[in-house]
Amino acid sequence: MTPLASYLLVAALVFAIGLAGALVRRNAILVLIGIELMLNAANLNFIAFWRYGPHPEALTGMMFAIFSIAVAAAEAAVGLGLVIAIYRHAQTTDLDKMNRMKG
Amino acid sequence: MQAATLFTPQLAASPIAKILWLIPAMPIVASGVISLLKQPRRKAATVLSIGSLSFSLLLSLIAFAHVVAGWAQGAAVCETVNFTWFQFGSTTVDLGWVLDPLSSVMLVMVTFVGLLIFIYSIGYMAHDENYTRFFCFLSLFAGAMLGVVISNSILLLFMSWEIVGLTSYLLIGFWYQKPSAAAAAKKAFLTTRVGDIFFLLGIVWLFAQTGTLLFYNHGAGSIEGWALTGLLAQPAALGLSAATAIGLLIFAGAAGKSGQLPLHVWLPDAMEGPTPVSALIHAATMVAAGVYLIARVYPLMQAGALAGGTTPALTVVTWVGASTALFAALIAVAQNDIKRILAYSTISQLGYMMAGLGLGGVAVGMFHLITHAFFKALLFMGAGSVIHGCHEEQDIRKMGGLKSAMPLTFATYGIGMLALCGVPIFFSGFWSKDAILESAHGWPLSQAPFYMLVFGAVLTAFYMTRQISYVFFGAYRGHNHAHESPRVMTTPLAILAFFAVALGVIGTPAWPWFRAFLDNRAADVSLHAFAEPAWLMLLLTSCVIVVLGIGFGWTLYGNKSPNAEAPDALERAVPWIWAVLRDKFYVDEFYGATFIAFYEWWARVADWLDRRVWGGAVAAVTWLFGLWAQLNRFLDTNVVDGTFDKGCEEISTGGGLLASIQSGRVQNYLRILALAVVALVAILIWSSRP
Amino acid sequence: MSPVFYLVSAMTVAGALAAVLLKPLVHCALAVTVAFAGLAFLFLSLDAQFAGFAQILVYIGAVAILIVFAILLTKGSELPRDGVFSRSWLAGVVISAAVFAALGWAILRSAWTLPHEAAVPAVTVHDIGVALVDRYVLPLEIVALLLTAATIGAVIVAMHEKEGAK
Amino acid sequence: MIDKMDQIFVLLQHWLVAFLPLSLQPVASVLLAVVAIVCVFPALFALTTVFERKGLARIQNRIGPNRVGPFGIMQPIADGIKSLTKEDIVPSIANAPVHFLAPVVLVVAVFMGFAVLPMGRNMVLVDMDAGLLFYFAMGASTEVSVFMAGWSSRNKYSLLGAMRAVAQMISYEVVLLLSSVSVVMIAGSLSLTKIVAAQSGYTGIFPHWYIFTPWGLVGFIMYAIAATAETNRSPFDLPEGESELVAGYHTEYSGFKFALFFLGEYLAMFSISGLGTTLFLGGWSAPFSFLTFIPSWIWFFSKLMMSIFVFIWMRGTLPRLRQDQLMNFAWKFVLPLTLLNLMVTALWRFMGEGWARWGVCSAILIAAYILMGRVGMYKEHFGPRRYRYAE
Repeated sequence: MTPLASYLLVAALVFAIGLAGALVRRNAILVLIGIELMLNAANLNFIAFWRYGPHPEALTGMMFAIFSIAVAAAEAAVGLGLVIAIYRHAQTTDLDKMNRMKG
Repeated sequence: MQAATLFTPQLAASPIAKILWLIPAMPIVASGVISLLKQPRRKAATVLSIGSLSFSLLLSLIAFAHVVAGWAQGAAVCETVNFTWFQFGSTTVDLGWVLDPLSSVMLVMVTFVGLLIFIYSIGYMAHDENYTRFFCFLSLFAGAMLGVVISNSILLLFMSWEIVGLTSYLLIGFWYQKPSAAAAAKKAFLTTRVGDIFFLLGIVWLFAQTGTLLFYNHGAGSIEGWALTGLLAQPAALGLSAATAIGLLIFAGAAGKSGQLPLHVWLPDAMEGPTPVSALIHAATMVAAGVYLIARVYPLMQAGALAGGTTPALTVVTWVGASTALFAALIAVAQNDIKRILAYSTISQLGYMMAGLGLGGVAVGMFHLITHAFFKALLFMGAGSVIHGCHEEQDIRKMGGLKSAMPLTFATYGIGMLALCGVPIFFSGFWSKDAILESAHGWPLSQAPFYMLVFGAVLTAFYMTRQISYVFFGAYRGHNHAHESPRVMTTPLAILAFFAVALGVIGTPAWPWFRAFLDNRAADVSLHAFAEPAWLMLLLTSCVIVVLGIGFGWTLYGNKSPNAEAPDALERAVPWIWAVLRDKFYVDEFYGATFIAFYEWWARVADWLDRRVWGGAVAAVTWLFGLWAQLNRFLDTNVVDGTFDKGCEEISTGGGLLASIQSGRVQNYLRILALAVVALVAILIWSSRP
Repeated sequence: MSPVFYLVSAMTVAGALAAVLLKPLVHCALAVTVAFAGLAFLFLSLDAQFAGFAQILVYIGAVAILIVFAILLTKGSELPRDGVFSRSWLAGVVISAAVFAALGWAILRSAWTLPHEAAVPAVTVHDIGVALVDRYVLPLEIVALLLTAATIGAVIVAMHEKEGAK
Repeated sequence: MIDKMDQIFVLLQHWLVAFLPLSLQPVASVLLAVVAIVCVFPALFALTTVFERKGLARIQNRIGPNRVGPFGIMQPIADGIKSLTKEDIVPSIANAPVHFLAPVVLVVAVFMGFAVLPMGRNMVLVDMDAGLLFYFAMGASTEVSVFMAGWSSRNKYSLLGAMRAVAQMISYEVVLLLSSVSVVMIAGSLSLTKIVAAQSGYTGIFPHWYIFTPWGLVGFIMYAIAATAETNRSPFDLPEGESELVAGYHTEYSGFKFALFFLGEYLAMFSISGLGTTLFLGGWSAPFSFLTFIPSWIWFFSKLMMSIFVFIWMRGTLPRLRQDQLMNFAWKFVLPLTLLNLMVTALWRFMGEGWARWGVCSAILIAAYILMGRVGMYKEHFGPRRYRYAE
């Protein structure tokens, strides 16, 4: 049986990697990917805590994970839509070039 | 649902009573649907409104038959269906509807006349581009009016009453592009509003006193049983009982709607609306609503009746009615606008109805209401047909000789005119007016109303003769040639004409069916009622009246065709009276000089106060603060700034540093966020150290 | 500590790393798909069947494809001239390392308090369904609303400005 | 005896497993079942190819393969050998690893799908509580493989084909899911075995299959349409429309990889038909109560083959759609109707027994169908094809 800590560590690792991705890449899409990774890491935490928690039958963590998956889907859709819109507007998805606050 | 009657023990509401609400509902729904239609959907609008109204007519007839049947079996039908609208605290606000002789008769009248007028409007409004809107309003009006008729709760009645007022406003101002029409609409709305304020006061007072809004609620209603006695016991100002005071307040509302003195001013101007509107609203039904209201709350007015069967409230009603009748008749003599003449005659006839209520009770007033509704609608529609035929010409001096041009209109119009004059025996007008005169003659308090009414009747005959001879006899003085109106307009005229004659039958002294029906007595046929000397006397009187009026009128105007600009025959005789009458006793001017002037003056005063007094005060304060500000400025520039500016520079440099963080780069922000997270976690763990 | 866990978590982390480090965007997308799959397996290993399959369905079936589409629509498949990493990449690395350090420290410090064993929860999909429409019905509705709004928003944001008739 | 016939494979499995030591038995039994699946369906695939070729040939007034073996029965074997022995070409600029992985991922994902299909009484590999979800999860991951194939080939036809395919699959996957959800609503479970069990009853001689209800019928039709699109079968075979883009996303594939794609497509067809059978056609249950003596797996496979035949029939009959028609059809007709079907299902669930619900539900559905059909026709979203330049 795997201890909870190891799951949490993996989640933390994935979260850190996602954060790094969001921080170091130029491309907006990659930033989105990083954010998705972070969300997933959070989900993993939720599930893990649900699984090892005192009241798994209450389904709290599970529900949280499910809802966050749904929300993440929405977030991805909107985010990518924005990226495409920005691309159409500025002909680039490079965040370093995207530093003007008005069109 | 339970039911109650004034006279007999309660009996369960019959099915027809249960579905009585459908009668007003149908037209209202229809108007709602029509309001969604596009303008060009004329046929749909027509079908909807007329279909719904005829359905209501059918239902009303059934209801009427039901009531008559009950009455014939000697059991007076007064079935109510009540329900609680909402409730706050212990007080409940109840709504409901009632089916009794009064409402049933009124229902049939309103739906029938209304239907005829709807049909008539098809022809009259055929060329108007807002046809659909017109029918929408018309249906809404019909629905609201029927609501007034059936409502058993004074609140429901008031609501319908206000909707009626609204529709009247909308319809008077139907041609709002005419400034005169818009003004008239506004005038009508405001004037009736004056009355409605009093009405509302009355309602509130009544509710406060009796704690119920229902008229009939098997003994617990506001105008029956203990409620009335309580009202009587309750004293109000200047020695009047609460019942009287409330009755008077309600009467004020009725006066506003029915254009009684002194609130009659709006009704003549209301003729700016399309003629069917004038016929339907401002002759047949709406203005009758006031009379109907008094009839509905009659127990309240009659409460604590003295020996002569009269009360202070009824006395007021009588005097107002009588004086209105005379007053309006006088004015009508000197008008030249065909519709205005009819309008003033309407006012005076309403005066008759009121007087009838005050003198002879519900039956008398209501009977005249019914007959008048028919022949006045007839007259208005005839006038409409004339106007239509003369290409929107309304000045009777520019007409004439139309009897050959539009024979059918002439015939029907003549019948209407004769009915209005009250030509004996053959015309309904005679019987109803006769009943009023009879009761006036028998009034214990004073004979003055009787003579006023008689004189009014003479004048009525006179001005109708004048009008008809101007319009139909002599030579045609208009420019473009007149033509008869289409079938769809003349047919209703014929029908109405028939009833203008026939309706008299139900109210003859020999067989006072109508009165018996309303007063819930058995109607017995006794032909020697005709032989009673009193009645013969009255017959004689009215003969004299009619002969006088018509003869006088005919001698003055008959069959001669004065050119349009020539002064009126009467004017030549007594110019000063003429002037007074033509200018309607200067009532409008009087109001203008008093109330309106007062308001304007008050507005000016307020304006002056604003500018001078308050404005001055404010200005003074401003000035003081200005002074203070000057002082501060002095201090600032010399004391504070020296130290402050330094700090500002420091801060701005710091701000510059901070601003460099605001690079607009997403990742910078994200980075800072992450750092914050780290810090937070660190703090968390640090603080949670064991 | 089962070997399966090592395998799967290794796969996940590797996928995530590849997603962050690889240069061609499409490769990143595919790598992140692998990472998603790995996480799904982790969910399954935590007896969260529903969440696991939902993860696969949503992320691999929808989000990954979306990302790919976005990449192709923004000509992201060809490499930019001036490197794929932003100018301040070092700071990013440091910070994320710091974050990981903080989290890891927290976990390890509390590792001895965390449970190692737990009975397999007897939770069926049916229970989840019941909970969704019973206790969590309001969140469910809100999420539904959010998804609708997001759909519309995404469409509007990404929609071409209409030039004349289509 | 009948039960024996019915359970023959199960018994066989037990009998074989019994030879092994106890510790290995669970693994062994699973492996056995996997092996069975991995053997049976490719065989079925081989049969189906020749079946399809001959059937199409008949439809098109041809004879079809008739050289290899009696009636060309051996044709697939010949094809297999050919494809195995052909050179496996990888375009020089192609992205080798992805190009290699694509068909593998596809086949694996498709095979996974069979794991939850009950192919007979007690004949399901893993009776998962969230079986349906699992199936769709696997189905979703095929899209990735298709994209991989198309993108890695570095060929515009491949890429276009892949894009088309993915777009089409995503659009129709929504419909696929939603139409199955209505079944889930009634059966109250995501486990396919439970769904089959829910349909196993009979009234008189007639079975309680979901297709025999208004919502079930509509759901099934929607499912069938979506399934056809999901498997890129004609008339939805734009992704590999030969006339437009050479062979779609597997243009650049040859030899065995191509064979894998081919296999994958057919397996997808099988599994999706199997799912449809399970959801709407009562799975392995007999169509009439007096036919229950025939083994359940026979029923399952005959239903499967029937739907395969329908697929082939459609391919031989219907012309290909245009891309915009396809999308409009998916989003403006099928999807709304499916959503409505969901509501109708809920109505059906809560109106309780009786004929009323039959009337109401069918009325709503028929009305919606006619209405939306008219509107669509009117707006020419999926009306008859308008030739813009040909006139």
